[in-house]
Amino acid sequence: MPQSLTPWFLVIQRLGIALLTLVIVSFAVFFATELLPGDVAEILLGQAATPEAVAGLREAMGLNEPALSRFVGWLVGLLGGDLGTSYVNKMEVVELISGRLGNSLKLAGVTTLVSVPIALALGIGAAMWRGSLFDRIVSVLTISVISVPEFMVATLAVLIFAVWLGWLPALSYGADVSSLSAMLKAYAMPVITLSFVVSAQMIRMTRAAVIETINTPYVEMALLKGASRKRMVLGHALPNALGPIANAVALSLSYLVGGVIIVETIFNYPGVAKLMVDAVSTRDLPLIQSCAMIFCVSYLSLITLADMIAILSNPRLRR
Amino acid sequence: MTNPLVSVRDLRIGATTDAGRKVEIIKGVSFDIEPGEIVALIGESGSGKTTIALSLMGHTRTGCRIDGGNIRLGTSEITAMSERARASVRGTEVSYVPQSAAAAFNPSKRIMEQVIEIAAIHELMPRAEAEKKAVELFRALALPDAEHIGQRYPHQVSGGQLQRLSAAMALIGDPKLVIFDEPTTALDVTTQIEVLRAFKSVMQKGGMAGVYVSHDLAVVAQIADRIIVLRGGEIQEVGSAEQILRAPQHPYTKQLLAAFEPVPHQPVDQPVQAAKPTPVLEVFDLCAGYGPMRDGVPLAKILKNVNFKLERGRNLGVIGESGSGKSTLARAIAGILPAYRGAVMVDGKELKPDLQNRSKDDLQRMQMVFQLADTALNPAHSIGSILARPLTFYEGLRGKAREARVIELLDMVHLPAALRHRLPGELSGGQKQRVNLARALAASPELILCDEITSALDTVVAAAILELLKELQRELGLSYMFISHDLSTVEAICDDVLVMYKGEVVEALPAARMSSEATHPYSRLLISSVPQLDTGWLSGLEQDPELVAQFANR
Amino acid sequence: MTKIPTNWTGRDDAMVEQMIRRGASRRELLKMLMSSGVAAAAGGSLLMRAGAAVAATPVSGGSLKAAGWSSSTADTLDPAKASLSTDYVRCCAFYNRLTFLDEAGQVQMELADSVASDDAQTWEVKLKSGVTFHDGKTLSADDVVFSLKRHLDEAVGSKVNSIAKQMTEISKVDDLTVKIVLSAPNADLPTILSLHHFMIIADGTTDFSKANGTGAFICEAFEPGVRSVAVKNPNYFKAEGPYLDSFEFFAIPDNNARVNALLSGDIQLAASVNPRSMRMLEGQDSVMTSVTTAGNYTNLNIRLDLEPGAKADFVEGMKYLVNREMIQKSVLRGFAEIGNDQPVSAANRYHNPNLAPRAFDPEKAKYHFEKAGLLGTEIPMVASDAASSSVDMATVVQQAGSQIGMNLKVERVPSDGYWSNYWLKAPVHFGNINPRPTPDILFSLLYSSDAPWNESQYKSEKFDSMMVEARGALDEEKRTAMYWEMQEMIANEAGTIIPAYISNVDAVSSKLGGLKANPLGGMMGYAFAEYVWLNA
Amino acid sequence: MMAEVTTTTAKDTPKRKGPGYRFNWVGKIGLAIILFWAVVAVVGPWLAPHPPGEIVDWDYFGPVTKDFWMGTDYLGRDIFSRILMGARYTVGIALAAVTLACTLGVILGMVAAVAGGWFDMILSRLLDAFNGIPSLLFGLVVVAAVGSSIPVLVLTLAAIYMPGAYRFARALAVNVNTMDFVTVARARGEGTPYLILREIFPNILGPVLADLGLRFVFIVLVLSGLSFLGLGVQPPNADWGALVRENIEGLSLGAPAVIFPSVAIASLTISVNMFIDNLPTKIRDRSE
Repeated sequence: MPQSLTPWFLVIQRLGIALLTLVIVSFAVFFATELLPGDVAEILLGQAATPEAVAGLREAMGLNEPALSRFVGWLVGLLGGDLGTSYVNKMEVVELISGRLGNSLKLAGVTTLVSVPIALALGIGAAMWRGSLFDRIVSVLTISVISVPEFMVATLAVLIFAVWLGWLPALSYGADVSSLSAMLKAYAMPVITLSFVVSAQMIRMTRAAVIETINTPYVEMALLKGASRKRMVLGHALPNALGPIANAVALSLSYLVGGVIIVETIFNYPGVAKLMVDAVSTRDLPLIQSCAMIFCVSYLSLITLADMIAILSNPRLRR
Repeated sequence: MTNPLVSVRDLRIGATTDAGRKVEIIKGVSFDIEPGEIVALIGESGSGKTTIALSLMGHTRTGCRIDGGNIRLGTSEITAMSERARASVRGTEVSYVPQSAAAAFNPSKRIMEQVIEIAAIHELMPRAEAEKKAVELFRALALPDAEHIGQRYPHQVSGGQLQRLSAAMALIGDPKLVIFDEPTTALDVTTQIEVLRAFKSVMQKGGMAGVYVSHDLAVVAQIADRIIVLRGGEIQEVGSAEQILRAPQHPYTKQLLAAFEPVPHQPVDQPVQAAKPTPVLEVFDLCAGYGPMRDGVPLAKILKNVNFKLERGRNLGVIGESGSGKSTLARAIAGILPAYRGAVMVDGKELKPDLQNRSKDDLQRMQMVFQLADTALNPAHSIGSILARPLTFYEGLRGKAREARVIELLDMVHLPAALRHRLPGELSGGQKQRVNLARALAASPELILCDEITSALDTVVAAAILELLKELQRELGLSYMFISHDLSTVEAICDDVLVMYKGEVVEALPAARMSSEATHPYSRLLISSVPQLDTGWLSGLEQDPELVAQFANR
Repeated sequence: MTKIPTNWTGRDDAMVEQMIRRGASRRELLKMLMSSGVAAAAGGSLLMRAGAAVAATPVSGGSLKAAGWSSSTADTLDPAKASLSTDYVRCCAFYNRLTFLDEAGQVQMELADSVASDDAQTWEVKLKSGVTFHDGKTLSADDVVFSLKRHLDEAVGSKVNSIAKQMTEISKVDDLTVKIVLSAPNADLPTILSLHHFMIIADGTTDFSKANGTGAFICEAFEPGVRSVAVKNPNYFKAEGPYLDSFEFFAIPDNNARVNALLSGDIQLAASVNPRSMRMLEGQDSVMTSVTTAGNYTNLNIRLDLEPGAKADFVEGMKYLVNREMIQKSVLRGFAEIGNDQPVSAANRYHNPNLAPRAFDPEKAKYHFEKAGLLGTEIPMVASDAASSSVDMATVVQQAGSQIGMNLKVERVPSDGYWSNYWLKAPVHFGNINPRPTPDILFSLLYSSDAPWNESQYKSEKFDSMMVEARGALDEEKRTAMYWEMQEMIANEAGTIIPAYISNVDAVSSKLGGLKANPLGGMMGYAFAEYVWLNA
Repeated sequence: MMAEVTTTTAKDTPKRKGPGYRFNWVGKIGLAIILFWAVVAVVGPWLAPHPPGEIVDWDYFGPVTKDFWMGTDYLGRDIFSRILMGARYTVGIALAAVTLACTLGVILGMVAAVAGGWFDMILSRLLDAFNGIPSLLFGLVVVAAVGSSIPVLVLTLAAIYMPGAYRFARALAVNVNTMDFVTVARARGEGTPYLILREIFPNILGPVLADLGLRFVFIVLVLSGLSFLGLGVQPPNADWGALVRENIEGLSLGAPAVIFPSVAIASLTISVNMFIDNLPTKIRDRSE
């Protein structure tokens, strides 16, 4: 490899591309929002939206400026670290988002801690004992989970654990989180639901990635050295399957930030996904933009992180 | 009389094919190996030599299983053991040196880790001791920087070194039997010598028995005490190395040996249209490379100022080892990799560097045949449609006329007409390479670029392909540019030879007088490194160590 | 005044439930209640599992968690902009109005001591003295003038701007007196002032990130789209209440999740439960339901100025084609009263009970459609989840149409932007009107020729002049007669089909005491917080 | 559902039974169920005993009876009839969307792989960026913007799944593109359309078909997720996801109205999975 293509170069190149992507997305989101029928003034007034009232409110909110200048204004503000002010309730977007983002990240974090180890263990186990009863059970389970709509899983979980058994609270937010056990209880339901949803895909991908590396000559070589199955899989196959596994995990996790709208709705959990939904329905442009940026940043950073793990786990790329 | 170390009796191994049919791939093989003896298993692809070797470790590849017979190694009955018991034998009693060390080393772990893994798995000795022993083995295998080479990753050492390291990996557990599975096949000839020497000396010192699997009689002759000739899963002949080489009994052994005999090339009589003096191909100062372009020069420059001329009806051989740029040369000429400097002239007409800018006529005149017949044929198309496409593309042939021409082409390469309805996957390697040739011929070219077209084939099959090439040249007045790493192949078909080293032509000379007249040190090294069918060749060979250090790709 | 009778027993309770389940109409139910000696609740309200309400001794203390059905970042503490139930609940807790409506729909004074006028045009509002805001400031006429005048400023974006416009002069007379002059006489001003938007805020307030009101609760935390937390106001001016130490309010938009949260005990009040969930609540000792029929309705509007509504026979046909009984029983699961195509519900004292709902008669409908020449033509009906139950109602009408060869097509459109893009605009569409306290507000908002929300573009000079006349009429009998006639005119002439008045069902924990129905809407007209208590 | 799914079809079955394109019994069951639903999608409306919008029972969430084989829904409509009608929408929309997404994605992916350079770079970046937007949110914006109709649904779903199909096809095509037979064709002077259609496409067809199947499963689920957000077919018709959604209140009562549509969805998605996982390796891994 030529000297200039060091990992740092790769990292910087990737970061640059990510930034560019962000700008493209913000632009696209802005104009998609512009295309939506109705604007924040009309939506806010709802049934009371008489033409005069709308015009007055528009004027008051500064919506009469041309779209492009508002976009540029927002972008410039962003560069200065200012996400702008919500049209709807005049609060700083940072203020609106920070709490919500914290919630989302908390939920995503706990779910990650629960689901990733389990998913990896099951995926690797299924690959290790390929064709065994264990493998088949895992396969059937993952297919079943993939095949059931998320809101069904969530509703069933509430019914069973909160309503019938009364073990867990039906709502997560605002529940008593003073003690560790109370906190675990509060998060249990959304975490269980989300873990189900994201694990299935991770299990499948992990299994496939490990099986692929098991079929390589160096794993056969380990076999011919007298290595046990465990050693072959964990010591030889797994380190080389890290790249694809990291990618699968990143894709699944990126879903945890923006894709959890259904779980947020059912468990009444105030995260960014719901915030974005609100923002869209009130055409609150600065908020929509900022949420979209958050999703994009989290997606891109996860993907980039996975890329970097792939690079670092491969001595040929690492230097 | 001592007991043999290994005894194999009536071994039968079956396999389930992709289509679900059960076939027997080893059909009742019996042989013994005495302690300290090196036995070679020789045969062409599909002869079952690797399958037998692996079965000595109790291992069969996916889809195969031992159906009958028994294998005894020392006191252990391999065939009767559980998988767990077999694992305990592997590495300690019998160990394995793979065909491609590059693939058999885990890319993400340090070399030392992998070399001493056998000691760790079987808890043979403490880690420090194992590392010390590994370093000793590295020395014994003549590896450079033996103290520290273990700290590197597999991709950081050369192929030849990796192959020797894999031997160290096999020897760390002091096995009684070492299995070498074509360990030098993937190496360049200059590298092969050093590896063979290292193997031979450690085996002799350790007094271990060995099984050496190879298709190359000349290599086997250097290392084996006894040779077992295999074909189609059955033993054809067993004998001492000397006997097999000097006095083969079985007709198949004779055939194998015959394929090794160099057939001197008879230049074709000067073609009919000799009136045309322009060379069919002329190359001036050709430079090409890969990577992003900067100031019109690519980042990785491969070819450096290559010049040569190929007269009509003559054949040009290009030899060199891996990394010499010989394939890049072919690609640059064909326009697949546009040259960034220099010129390519066909029939005295300068071609555009990029094939997209060349006219159909230019393209038609020059055709290329690739090394790997498997990947050069689209597995989704029938042979008939593969051959039909150039006919339609260049000449606009359709319908009956095209069909007739396809049959004619198949006939030219000695394939039955019915083959046109088959898919490439259903053909043998030799047949595929013939189809490849036929496709090139379909364009009615004047020049064919042959990129290592016989390298992946068994010797007998390769010899037949060379015969075919000569025959076609006689009939069609073609010119070949023949790229190969194998001197004898080049000698067999070419009039002139270019020796390439690191992207440059170091020497150009007539093929017939190559051995005698080569002057460039690299050419001499290359020529002297080709193994001969002589058991004493390796021990008698002397090479200038400085020369080796300068040029060999170790 | 309505009182839950003290001899009300669990058996009666079960009987009512039984009847409702069998699909007894509201009217039948009321009849049954009458016969058993129970006075019909004025607002048509009824507490199921009423046992809990019997032990009507307030208990102080405790913390309540209640969930509404919608909330977003547009949540506001600005009463002028309040638009969702969530906003109303918060405003009622943190602020007070000059007047409010009790369970019977009668005007009661809150911050005002009196609201009086001789000619219904010039009004004098006397304020209670000694009322303080949460920040300690004393309530004065300046605060009232500021609070009312805000609605006239378009930059505020007030929802009641059009109603407030009739107040041509709002001025301070003295510290505790405010004069309001109307552009034309309106006897309903005291009722108008009970609207949630006319909450009184402190003079000069512009920052609504916190609430500074006179209300029973002090705002401790407010996160738009998330929740609000309120604690008891120790200096509340009313003698009674609040009983709760604190209450938390948030929204769980998913009906099922809301009910589940109540059933699992995470919340004590789930507002506006879908009747579909009733079976889940039945047989649960820990919960009871509070049903209010305040006059909210979802209606099918046919614009008379556009095709096909311009053909009178089409409108007539549609009125026969709407199967009101099926809508009331199946779509609304009996939690509704069959409507008679006019907006004044039985909860209102001006409701005209003699106006019978049009009977479902497909044959007559077919006759009219044939006459209009529209049989077989595809006619889209625009419905949306924004207008509650409208999609299901549309399905019922569509199904009835398909039986007689009338090709009505349901066109479900997104909730977002429904009110600005489809409502009032599409030729045949659904609307949803929240209860209004006076017929005058309903008529001037929805049916006068220049009404801002004239859903069917109904224009009648006679109607307009009657409306103005009734507005200024101080003679109750004359007024009632005029309103009855106007209701008849709407039912027969306008293009608005009002198949049913929808009941609001709040599900509450059986520990919750003091919850009564109110004609201004569910959750005691959103003001439940200061009246309810938690039994141990 | 997943914003992005790069599907690596696991090679579960090293052994195949019988020559050629024969399936094992699990695959056969999967295929049988798929075919069953396909048939229902076509003839369903004629089999349905009631119109899907007709209220046939005053009761709601009714039990299974001999008149209503799968009970009644929240309005008292016949669930059996609604499922039969819904098959058409669920299967039809998912099929249309997946076909559109894969066709477009595969074509673009192959073009990008062959063309390379900045075309590839820009297209990949753009679609990557699109992937960053959660699919359900995207659906939501679409509902807000243009409302809900079958073409909108199909296009939205196709847009959500196109980048994934693109990525998958591009990765495969890049591999095939480096094969010598493509180089041969290129050296012959063939143009891009020929390279894509005749040389590359036949060799990625197998994995692309398997990928198409998996995407189909996800589309069925996202379709049900979208109906959660209000984007679905026009009433009185409903896809299965919407049937589950509108009757979810019946879940705690164990109402057949919510159970049968769920079973229908699961049976379709599981059978597609079964079918794909047990596809003969010949079809699945032809390019490998």
